[in-house]
Amino acid sequence: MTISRDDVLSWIKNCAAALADNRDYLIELDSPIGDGDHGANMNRGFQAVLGKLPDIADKDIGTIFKTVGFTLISTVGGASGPLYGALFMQMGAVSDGKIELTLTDWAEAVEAGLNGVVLRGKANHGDKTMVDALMPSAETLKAASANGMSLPDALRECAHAAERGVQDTIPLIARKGRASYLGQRSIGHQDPGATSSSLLLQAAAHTWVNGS
Amino acid sequence: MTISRDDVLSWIKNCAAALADNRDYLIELDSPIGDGDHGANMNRGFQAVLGKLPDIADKDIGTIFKTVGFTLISTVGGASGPLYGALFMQMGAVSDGKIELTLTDWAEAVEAGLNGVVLRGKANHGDKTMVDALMPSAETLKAASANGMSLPDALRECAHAAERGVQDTIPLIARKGRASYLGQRSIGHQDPGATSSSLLLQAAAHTWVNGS
Amino acid sequence: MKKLINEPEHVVYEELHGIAAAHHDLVEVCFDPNYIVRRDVPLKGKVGIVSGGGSGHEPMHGGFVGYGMLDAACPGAVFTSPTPDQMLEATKRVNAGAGVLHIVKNYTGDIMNFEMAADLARDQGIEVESVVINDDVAVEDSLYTAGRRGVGATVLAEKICGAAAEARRSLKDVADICRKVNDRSRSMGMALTSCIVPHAGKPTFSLAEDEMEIGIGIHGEPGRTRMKLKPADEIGVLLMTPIISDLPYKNGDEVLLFVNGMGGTPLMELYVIYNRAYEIATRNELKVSRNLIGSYITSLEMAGCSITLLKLDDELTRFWDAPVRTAALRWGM
Amino acid sequence: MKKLINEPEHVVYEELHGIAAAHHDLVEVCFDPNYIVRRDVPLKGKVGIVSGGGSGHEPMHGGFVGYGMLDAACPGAVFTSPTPDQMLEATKRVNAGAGVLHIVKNYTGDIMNFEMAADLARDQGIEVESVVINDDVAVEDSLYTAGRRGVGATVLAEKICGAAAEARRSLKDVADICRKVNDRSRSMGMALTSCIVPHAGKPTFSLAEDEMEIGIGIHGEPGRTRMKLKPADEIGVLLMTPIISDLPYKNGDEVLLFVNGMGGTPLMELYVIYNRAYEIATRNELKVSRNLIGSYITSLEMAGCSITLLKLDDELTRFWDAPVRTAALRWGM
Ligand SMILES: Nc1ncnc2c1ncn2[C@@H]1O[C@H](COP(=O)(O)OP(=O)(O)O)[C@@H](O)[C@H]1O
Ligand SMILES: Nc1ncnc2c1ncn2[C@@H]1O[C@H](COP(=O)(O)OP(=O)(O)O)[C@@H](O)[C@H]1O
Ligand SMILES: [Mg+2]
Ligand SMILES: [Mg+2]
Ligand SMILES: [Mg+2]
Ligand SMILES: [Mg+2]
Repeated sequence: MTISRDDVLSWIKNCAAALADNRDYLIELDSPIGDGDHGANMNRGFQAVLGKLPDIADKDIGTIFKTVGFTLISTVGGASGPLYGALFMQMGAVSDGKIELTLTDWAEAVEAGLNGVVLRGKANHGDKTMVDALMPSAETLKAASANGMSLPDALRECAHAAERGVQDTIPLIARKGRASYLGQRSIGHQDPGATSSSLLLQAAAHTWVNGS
Repeated sequence: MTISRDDVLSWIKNCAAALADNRDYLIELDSPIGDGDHGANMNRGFQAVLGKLPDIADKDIGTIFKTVGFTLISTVGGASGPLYGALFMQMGAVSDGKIELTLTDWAEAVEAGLNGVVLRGKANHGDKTMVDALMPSAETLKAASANGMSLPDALRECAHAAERGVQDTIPLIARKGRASYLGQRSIGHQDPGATSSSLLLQAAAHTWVNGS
Repeated sequence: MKKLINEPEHVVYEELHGIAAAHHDLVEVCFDPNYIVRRDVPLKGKVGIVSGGGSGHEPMHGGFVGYGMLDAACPGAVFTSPTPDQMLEATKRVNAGAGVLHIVKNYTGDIMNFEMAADLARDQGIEVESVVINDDVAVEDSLYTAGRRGVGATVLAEKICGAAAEARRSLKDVADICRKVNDRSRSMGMALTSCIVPHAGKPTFSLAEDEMEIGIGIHGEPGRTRMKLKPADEIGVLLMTPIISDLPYKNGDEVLLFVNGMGGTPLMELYVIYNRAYEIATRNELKVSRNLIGSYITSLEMAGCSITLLKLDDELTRFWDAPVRTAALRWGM
Repeated sequence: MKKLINEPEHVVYEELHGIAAAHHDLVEVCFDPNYIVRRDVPLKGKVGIVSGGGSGHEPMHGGFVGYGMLDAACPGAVFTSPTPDQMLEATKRVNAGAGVLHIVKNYTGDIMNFEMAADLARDQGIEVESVVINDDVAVEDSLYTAGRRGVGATVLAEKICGAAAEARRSLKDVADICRKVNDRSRSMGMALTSCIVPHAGKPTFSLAEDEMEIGIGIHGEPGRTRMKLKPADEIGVLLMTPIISDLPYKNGDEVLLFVNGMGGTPLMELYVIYNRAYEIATRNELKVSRNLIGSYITSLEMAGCSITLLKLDDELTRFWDAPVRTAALRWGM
């Protein structure tokens, strides 16, 4: 079982829908420990991405991801723009020329994307950022691929790992981004960027396991 | 029965006390149809007057009134400063050299004061200003003096007339001062300047009938 | 009440000390009676220009004292006209023999206190002219009101008359120019919130979360009508329409468009309003050739704005463009 | 939410149109990507200066574009760093061959977006230097934070570097001067109220009627500590003490004292704070030889203030005094 180009396009559309649905929720999460814009940022970016999809619907998956990344970079701004931009650009770089993805391809793409985020943002696991959702997700996918798990199972496990990663940010002290200014006062709040990352991976499980 | 210089000084002190007690009340009245400063203005002025009293305690009543008037002019500001200044200056002008006042003297003083206010402010009766309290008071005193009423009775009647004058401002449309900007919306509100005028005349009755 | 103050009774006093510390190169601050005066007055042959009013409208008037604008400003208590002794002292101080112009906003208190001061100054042999500013179209000008209030045009009149005085125009000329500015100016204001007079401690009026007040003055007094909050574009229409219909503008008239913040409104919003006001002016065939955008005549921390339109001519434009150097308005030097 | 806006998503767009209509003599406003640029660039031999950041801090940065200050400003969405394509286009537009300085406030988003833009510009053969402003003593500068935020010193750096560039100093020189301004500046801010990001519609944080927040930044983000509201004099101490103790000042040092309003604070209150800050500086044997008072780096309609102290030397004073002509800061011309 593989992920087709159409599956990828469906996923991206579902990401946009999930981010639109959760716009206010992400704003709310970003208010006590940030500046209250994360939901608006992500929504603006993915709405712009939706506008680009018709032009790239017949391109390879690498091009699709890179277009998403480039569009996010030029429409999101803030911390999340360059970071999600890097995620998708690196996912695109390792998917060059592909028109379908195996579980192994997807695991590699997510890992490459995570590395892009870390390279740009220099966050470690536990710094209370999107990395705390992306890293366990990437690891879960890698292990699943190594163990020969089925694609649906791997996607479900990955989504769970992302969600656990989000929950794990709550007790942490932020050490990167805006929330770090709060020091101790950042404890007890869920990181908005980890939450949006998890939404993307929930959307992947939802789209590719249940059909779009 | 007459009003001695000491009675006059007691009255002024009681005016200051009444205005201090009613500072917030006058501010509240001035808020919906003015700018919320009348209580602070009157209180500032009469506190300054209190400071002047020791220097003029042995002067004639004309001088005392004129000093009050002058002090109000240079410390109150706003509309009420020049108006109450004129009131006391004119009361002083007709009390020149006197060291006690008969009912007739007092009636003449209040009438002269009223005329001073009208000359400066050009308000007619019914314009919803302090004139609406001062004019019936002056008329009551004049009639009482003509009818040979006792001083205490005259002061009580005058205080009632002032109070009725205040109540009568409530249904009026303001035609002078800040409240006039509101047009119809000034209806239903009691005029702060009429109220402070009435407080002065209540204090006169209170001081000179019951003793200070 | 949330304010950066100490005792409410001391706020004007401490503010004046702050101004003295900040701008001692430009002005001297005098106390008892209080006034802010240019360091270099009296200036030979120059008409003196004095204005004043209640505090709480900063930068007006103290922020406009300096070269090319006011010679002195008299600050009263918050929202309370200053007392005659302040204007008298200021008038004496700035008089250089060429006479003194009093620029007075049309409020009962300001009128009476300035009138007394002018009389006293004249008694002392100083030539004084007073011009009353009354540009607020929100108020009906009839026998049944105290007349139109003086609002935004005051700032424009102070700038333009300051330049005329600097050019050594006579007292009569400067007063005539002041009247011309007033005659050719119209203003209208609105509030999103009331303001809190420090000594009152409570908002002067209260507005629900979905309400606004149209036709407010600058003293936190309620306006003409209360209505549901509307988008900026409609607010622009509500303010511009009575202005444009009140003064007979002709196609092609050059105007100065002044969008003023009431004290608590961020500049971002003033530019949104300016964008709309400019569009309306242009659609009405007016040529906006000068402008001013910012919080120049305020009501403490009130959120809201006012718009003033001044019909320009060559003389007014030239005096508007002339150099000015004050704490709040400065160009050309 | 009470604001003079239309749709929250259009506020920056409409504001930019307002700026274009108001200041077309000074600047051109470009769209897609959005930036505000001096009309007269590129200027032969002159280093270009580009800054930018989220909107909602007006007049910073767009109000500082013009002679003697910025060549271009890149406005992001409200409180959101602009995107690299904005800075890339602005950089290309202002480059006259002498290189371009990016003045970047220390926020993760600003740093990353400017970094990408600088890389792209260098790829196209433009010499770019970036200086990061991080003057906010409210934030601990440690491995465990994103470092100190860039706040009030940004305004001072933009003015001073603008003058240096106007004097045709080299890119290296202008960048060094920018670093000097940053090294010698310290700031601290406080809020009486939160602000409402238009697209959020609700206050970013909430403060009770008797509370204030100390150590806030400029994005409506909560500060370091919340405490009971205090009089202005104590607030002055709370802000000045960490500033003065952080930078080793010596007796007799000349400083520039900048008292900044957060957007919803009336000038009256800023002068009350200035009065106190000046007194504290003087008591600490600092000579306040220059100052700036007003709302220059804001957080929408937040009520509150910040204080910045810059240790001057002859070079900085000279560049501070040099002529500047922008929408929000103007003197000497
Ligand atoms: N250095 C970093 N590395 C990884 N993620 C980061 C970093 N800094 C911030 N983030 C993520 O970005 C999110 C905030 O994004 P957003 O609100 O859109 O931008 P901004 O902080 O500029 O307002 C945070 O919740 C966090 O997950
Ligand atoms: N022209 C006038 N003649 C008489 N009284 C007036 C006139 N204008 C105003 N007043 C009185 O002054 C009062 C307001 O005084 P105050 O609030 O102290 O001054 P201001 O209106 O300048 O704030 C009004 O309530 C009214 O009674
Ligand atoms: Mg954010
Ligand atoms: Mg009043
Ligand atoms: Mg008043
Ligand atoms: Mg942001």
